[in-house]
Amino acid sequence: MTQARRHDRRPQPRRPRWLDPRGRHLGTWAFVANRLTGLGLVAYLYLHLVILSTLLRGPEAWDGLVELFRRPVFLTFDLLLVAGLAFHGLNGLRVALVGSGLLVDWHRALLVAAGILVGLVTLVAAVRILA
Amino acid sequence: MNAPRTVLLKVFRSGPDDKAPRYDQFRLTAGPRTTVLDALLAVRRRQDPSLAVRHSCLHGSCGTCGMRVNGREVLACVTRLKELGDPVVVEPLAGAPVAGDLVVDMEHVYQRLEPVGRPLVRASERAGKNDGKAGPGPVLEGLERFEDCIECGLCLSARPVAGDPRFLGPVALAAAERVLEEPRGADPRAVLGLVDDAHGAWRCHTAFECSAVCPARVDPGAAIMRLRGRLLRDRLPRLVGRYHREGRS
Amino acid sequence: MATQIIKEDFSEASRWRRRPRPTFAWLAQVVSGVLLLVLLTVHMVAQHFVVEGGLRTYADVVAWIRNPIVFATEALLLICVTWHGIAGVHAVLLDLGLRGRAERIVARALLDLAVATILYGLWLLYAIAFRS
Amino acid sequence: MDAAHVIVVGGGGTGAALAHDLALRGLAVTLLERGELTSGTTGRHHGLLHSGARYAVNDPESAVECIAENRILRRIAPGSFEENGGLFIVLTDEDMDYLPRFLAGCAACGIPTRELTADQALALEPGLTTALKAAVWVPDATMDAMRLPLRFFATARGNGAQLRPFSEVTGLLTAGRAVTGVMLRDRLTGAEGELAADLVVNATGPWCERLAASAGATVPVQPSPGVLLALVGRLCDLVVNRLHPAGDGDIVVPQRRLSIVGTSTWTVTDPDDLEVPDGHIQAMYREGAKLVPAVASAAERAAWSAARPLIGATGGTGGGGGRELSRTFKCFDHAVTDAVEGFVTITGGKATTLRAMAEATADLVCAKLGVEAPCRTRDVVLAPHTAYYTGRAA
Repeated sequence: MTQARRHDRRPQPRRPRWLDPRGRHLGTWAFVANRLTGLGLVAYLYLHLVILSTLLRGPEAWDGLVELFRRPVFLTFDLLLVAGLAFHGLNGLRVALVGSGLLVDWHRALLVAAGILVGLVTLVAAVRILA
Repeated sequence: MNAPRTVLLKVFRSGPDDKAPRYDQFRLTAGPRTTVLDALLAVRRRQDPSLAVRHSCLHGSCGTCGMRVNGREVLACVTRLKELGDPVVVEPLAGAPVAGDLVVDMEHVYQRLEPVGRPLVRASERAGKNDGKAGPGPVLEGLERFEDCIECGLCLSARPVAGDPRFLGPVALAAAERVLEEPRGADPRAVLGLVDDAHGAWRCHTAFECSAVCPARVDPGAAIMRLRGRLLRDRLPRLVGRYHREGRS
Repeated sequence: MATQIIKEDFSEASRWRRRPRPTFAWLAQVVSGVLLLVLLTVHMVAQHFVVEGGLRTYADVVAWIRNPIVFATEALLLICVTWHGIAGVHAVLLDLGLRGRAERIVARALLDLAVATILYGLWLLYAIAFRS
Repeated sequence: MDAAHVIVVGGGGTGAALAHDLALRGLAVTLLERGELTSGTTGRHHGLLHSGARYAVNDPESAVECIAENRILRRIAPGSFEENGGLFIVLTDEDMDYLPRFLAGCAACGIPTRELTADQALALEPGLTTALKAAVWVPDATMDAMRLPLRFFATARGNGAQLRPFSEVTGLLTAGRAVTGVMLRDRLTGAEGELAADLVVNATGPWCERLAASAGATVPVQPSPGVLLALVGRLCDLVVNRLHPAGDGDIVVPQRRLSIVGTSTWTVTDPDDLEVPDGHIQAMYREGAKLVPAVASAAERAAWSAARPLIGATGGTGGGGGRELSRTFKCFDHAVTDAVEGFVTITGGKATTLRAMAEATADLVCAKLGVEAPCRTRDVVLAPHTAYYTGRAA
């Protein structure tokens, strides 16, 4: 269309829309959190493989690492990991259901339920890990 | 709180000679009923006649004045300034080429809609023919029906996947769901094939942002989910054997 | 000349060609995700929560892994998590606007990475269980 | 020899139908609109496809046009109408006294009607007030104020017309007392330019007086705004009119999931400077609720003003209502009225009669340019409105 042909080199809005956090709803935040935890967990997968590889270097190397990992800073990291796993897993379950056309009209309630469950799991893990 | 107040508008500008987008600031007095569109038209009349804005019906029915106000996709004609903070930042919709200032090219909306095919309005809002002789059929149920879509493109701007133009997008997917629900002569197989695509129904991130911004309450997000359910019910039997009997599709 | 953003061809014929059974790709992600939910819960409980101090000593780890059920479960977990994670990373990269040749290269690289990860992981499992 | 070039100024319903008509007749057409298409009066109307019954008693000329165009538009724009029908309802004894004249008027204009008792009307339209005494069914319908004209635009473009929204006419090019083209400014690029034409048509609705004046011509048109109120929810399924001599707030038009209540009327001099005067919204609520009680408690979606171009005697119609002015349209050949060649104004009319207005104008344009081509717009089925954007014909 004539109008469409006129704006080849117009400056366009700066930010890609999906990186713009203004005015977003709960659903988008859940999506963003799912992405971030997902990427974090992939990173952790490789970290985990690297750590487990020390098992190949014999008992001293491994048992030394185990001592290290019992420090509070690593335990906090463990807790973060559990929370991330719980969120990605439970929100993922919601997305799997809703995204397959099941319980579609309940998507908001399911998100709230997932949030509550994540909180509970994290709480239990906190007691278990830090106590 | 209904007294007129002064509002600062920060308006996205994109002229032919601009190297980068800029934001122009305008101050104006707003009453309790003043909408964002009223304010923009007042700016054009009294402060800067070069400001380009699309508008037509002024009551949220035509879908031309979609824009982002404080980051959020809205129809400017039904968004009152008193509901917003100060300043008010006004930008064009995302995911569409800017033709100038707040005007975006809407061709992409219709390129998406066209292959799906949809009648704009029903012949009648009631089932059955309404010629004044027969009694009325029941009013068709369901508040969220795609016939109410005003093609404003807010959903295409709000979707988390706005970065990728290949995504068929909420508007066309919701239209497809409606066509499958009530084909009215359309070919359901072709529509199913069109939306069963990595950039079709499966590209959606289930964020429901499209539904949240939809000014016509069409709820395209839920429609996409129902569409996926439909695809699964259609495709799953093939996975468990019918596929082999029928041969490759 | 229109800008590229409005030059997509949404007619079905052009979409048919680039369709690697997307419904099944979604199903694979759902199934692997649900499996992960189960396997990871088992993994977390069995490997960490029931263990005194949260981590086994070297000798305990080796003995534990030698249990064929544990070995098989961990191997399945590895495959699921790699598949699920790499597919997720692929989706993120797509959303960043990768197209054409770059998209194909990245898709190929991710597939290679997934295969390499699974092979290394399986070898690691085997090595821990039987070579130490 | 190349086809004669006609510039149509104004991208409302009239300009849309005119561009379509002229393109079908083989003329080179350029349509210029200062904003988005239908951003003036056309896009703001309530979306009623008139049966003509509203004008049958006082303005039979308009009524006959309406029912004829009602039938034609349903034929050439299938799928664009909610074919819901309309009711004129009788509320008072005075309304009842008016009923025989109303029915006689409709019959004289060829508008099909069907008298209903209050019970029959309520069965047909449960949203009605139970206070009604009787009702008359008429073939009203609801349209999309923007998308019906877009179908004319789409078809016109498919037939070679150049459509240029965001192109503002800043003045007319003249040679002596003849108009030879326009000066224009592109509102998106800021570029200024000139465009020559064999004839310029002024289809700017309530703005037509201003453009005509720049050519030294006059048009007896009064911009007469009305307030419309959009309510959330489809409160009735049929168009509900008050059966009485026209007044304020006497119609409720269901439009998808909205209900539009109209309308008031007054007159202004500048159709760009419209406001929603105090009290009009409350009046719409009050009068609308007499027809459809759910109006009273419905949430407001928007209230806005639209300026009709009403034809009347030149000057002197300050204050007061514009309802006495005719709702029919008129085509002015300024060579005859003002000795200005190459310039025609089409104004007045209603959205329902856009095609007839275009036909009359195109007939005049063709006669002036010596083009012999019959009007075909009664029969050519229009492209879908989506084709306006995608550029593909039906």
